[in-house]
Amino acid sequence: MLKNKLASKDEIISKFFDGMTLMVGGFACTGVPRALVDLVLESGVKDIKLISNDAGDPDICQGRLYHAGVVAECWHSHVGLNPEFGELAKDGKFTLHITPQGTLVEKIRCGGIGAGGILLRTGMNTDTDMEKEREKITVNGEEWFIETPLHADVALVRARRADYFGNLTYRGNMANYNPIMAMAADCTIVEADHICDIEEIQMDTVKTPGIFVDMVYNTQKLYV
Amino acid sequence: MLKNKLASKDEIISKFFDGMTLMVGGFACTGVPRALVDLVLESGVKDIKLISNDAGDPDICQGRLYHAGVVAECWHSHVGLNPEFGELAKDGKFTLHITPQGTLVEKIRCGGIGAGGILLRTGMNTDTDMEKEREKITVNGEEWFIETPLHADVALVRARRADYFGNLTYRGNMANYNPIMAMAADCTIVEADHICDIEEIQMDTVKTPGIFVDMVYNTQKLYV
Amino acid sequence: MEMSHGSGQTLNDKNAMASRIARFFQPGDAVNLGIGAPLLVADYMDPDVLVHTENGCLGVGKNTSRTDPTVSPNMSLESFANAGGMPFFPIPGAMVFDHATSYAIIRGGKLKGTVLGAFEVSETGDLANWFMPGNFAGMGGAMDLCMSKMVIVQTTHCTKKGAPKLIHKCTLPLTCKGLLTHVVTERAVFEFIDHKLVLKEIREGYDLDNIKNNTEADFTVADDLKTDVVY
Amino acid sequence: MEMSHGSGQTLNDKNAMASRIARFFQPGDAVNLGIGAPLLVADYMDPDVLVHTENGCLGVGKNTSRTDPTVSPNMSLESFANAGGMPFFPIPGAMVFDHATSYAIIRGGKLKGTVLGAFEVSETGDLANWFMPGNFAGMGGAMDLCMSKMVIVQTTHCTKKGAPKLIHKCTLPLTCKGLLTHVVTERAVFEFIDHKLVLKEIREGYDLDNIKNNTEADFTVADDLKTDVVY
Repeated sequence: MLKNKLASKDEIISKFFDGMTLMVGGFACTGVPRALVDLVLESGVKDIKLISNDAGDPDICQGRLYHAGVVAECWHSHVGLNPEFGELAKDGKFTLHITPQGTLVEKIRCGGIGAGGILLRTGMNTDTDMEKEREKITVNGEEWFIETPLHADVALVRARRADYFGNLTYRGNMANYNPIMAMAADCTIVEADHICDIEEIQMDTVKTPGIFVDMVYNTQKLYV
Repeated sequence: MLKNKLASKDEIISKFFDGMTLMVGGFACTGVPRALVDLVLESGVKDIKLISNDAGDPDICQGRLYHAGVVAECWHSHVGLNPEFGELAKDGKFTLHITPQGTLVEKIRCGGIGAGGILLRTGMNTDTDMEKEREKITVNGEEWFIETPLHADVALVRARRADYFGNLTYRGNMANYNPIMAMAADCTIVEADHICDIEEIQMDTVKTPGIFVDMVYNTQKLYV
Repeated sequence: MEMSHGSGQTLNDKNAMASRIARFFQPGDAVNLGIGAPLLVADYMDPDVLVHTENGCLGVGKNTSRTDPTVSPNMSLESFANAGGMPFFPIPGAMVFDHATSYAIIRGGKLKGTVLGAFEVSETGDLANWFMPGNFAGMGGAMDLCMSKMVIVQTTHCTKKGAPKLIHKCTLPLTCKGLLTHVVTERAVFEFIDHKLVLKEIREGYDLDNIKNNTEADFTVADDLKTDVVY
Repeated sequence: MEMSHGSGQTLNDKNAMASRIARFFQPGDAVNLGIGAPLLVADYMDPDVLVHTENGCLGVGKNTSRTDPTVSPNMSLESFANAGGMPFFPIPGAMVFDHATSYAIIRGGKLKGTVLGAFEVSETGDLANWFMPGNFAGMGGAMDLCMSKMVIVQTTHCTKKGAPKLIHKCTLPLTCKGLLTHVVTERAVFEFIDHKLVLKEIREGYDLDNIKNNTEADFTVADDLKTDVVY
């Protein structure tokens, strides 16, 4: 019998703590684990280090964390969706590490696969802050950035389907960061549109193996 | 209309050339594109730089390339399956780069994703040839190997199902290196157990997007 | 400015640029179109050019809307939305994938081209398009997309105040250094050849003097310059 | 040597070691078992321990064979074969994945343990198990697997010629440097604590003198040493 990882609201909230590094999957309003973001807000934890593609819609996505004033540091590729972000940033409410999108996802992957970093050249010679913050190395005559890993205490992941063990599938382009973040946290918590029994998801179609998942938010009555 | 990439034996053989770097998917006898290996042998090309998990069964897999004497240089994690390999190696028939398995697959991935390398510590402090051949770097106080990319002229990939555009699925553990190698070559050629129309493979279940595939070996009559 | 189009239609400048850029691509090419005006290129391309959206789809089809009664009420729209948040229908055989794979496609060189907007373009092929004082959004995927084979800027020739956008040297933070291959404005088409700006086409209704007077960047004129080009 | 087993069965040494090692793991743990004798551990583990095979499956179930009439003739067997090439049935809910993901599981710390064979084990937790003159196979995944939380060596206490396998310093090329956590032989169980070898258990039929006389490596005896342990 595979472990039943269905977890209640209170069990999930018990995993959150002040100062935690939190990954939130999704891209703009697509594939964001909105109900899990609700639980972070409900928990009242603060000083969150937030890693997500963007600063989020302020009404329905992880942008709500900014609105609540609980973010202390953040890694994003884009912050233009959230009209509050600029004002809060000006007030020095948090430290922003703006990161090119393809670089951000590889930094997260490094955190998941136990790598010490990856060599990329996105942003090379732009003389931007992004470039200045990075060490460079020359390998085989070419110059590369050393992109260091990002790892989280907790990752919030949105899936289309999850079995109770945490085998996951996605739909369309709601996968985005979710399968990568699922690998890169001490505690990966999943919100799924459909929750099902094992073997209901044909094994060859699974995108995130359940070994990476710690909890599945039990939002539906599961008949097993 | 997506491009029809079904290719004949002769079209595939025309992509092979002396001295080419060749990736062959599979692990031992699982998931090896055996019919495509046949075509390499039939083509008569030589001085191949071979990248594959192992040196292959000498009768049915890429081990046949050693038997034919057409390998000049190779990257493998394991060579114990091929009883001829040791003898040929002793005779200096080729140069072997023995590489830990998890490192080999990440080197190939770097070749596919346009990275300059990845930092891993597999094999650290073993004082083996594997270690001596590598540059090290200290990042955040920890020592890592700089694992450089592997990229191929031609990758031979085995899939369970392919549509005519090259969207691929795998079955069980025959995927292994195949989805990673599919990304890492100038010309990726697929051998599939089943060839089908587009949309017969539900999009969310595809593991290798067809954009990475150049040719699908037309071994079946396809009714489109 | 509205110009007469080959088909007898008139196109406003945005659509005209999109129409010209569309002709760079052949059936089977994979192309990423930036948020905003570059998305219009899709309306003019051969339908067999594959459109990539960096948030996980290659094979973006017709746009739809959240109120289209022919699609399901919400979930399928959340599952298929482009980088600008616009819902779309995937084409038959469309590919969907996670972000790591999406950027493997980009950095791995599988895109024939990318079309981006610009605040500033330098004469050596630098682009600034993600940071302006008071307009800080982040680079998103733009720095990565500049590693495509063809990096095409689609921009008005001048700012709203009439200042040239093609200048000697960018003053804003860069998106890329020397990676641009083409610039298409509502007046002209330029190509970067060995990091030097070359004027290749002048659109009908404009002449070389107009281009010279509105371009700060140094450029040379191609031997095979085409004039009176219909976008 | 055959010893009496708790259940009344007798186990040969290979099976006895497998039986003892199996007790390190709890239901829900994920474990990689090396090719050869370590695969026997699966026969003794709680059935809810998940078995990982590095070539792409977590949830390896019963072994089968290519001539088993209850399975299809060839393809399904090629689709499910462990790292030693032995066909198997996946358990319900089993996970299959590509090689990059498989090693993400390994290096990412998701395995509770790995069980490996040995040519030599050093007193500081080094392992040599992949290269011997005249027996060159390559390290395969062994160097990666040594990054698991528990790295357990399963080995006969001595070579066939009677020489100790637990020695001061390995003479063969290493698989890992100081990453071993446990050694289980047919005679004893050792644990590495702060890179020092500690004797934790002596199997029934053996005594401390036997262990001392057959172990070159320096080791200390645990305060809570268990003797007469039934494997």
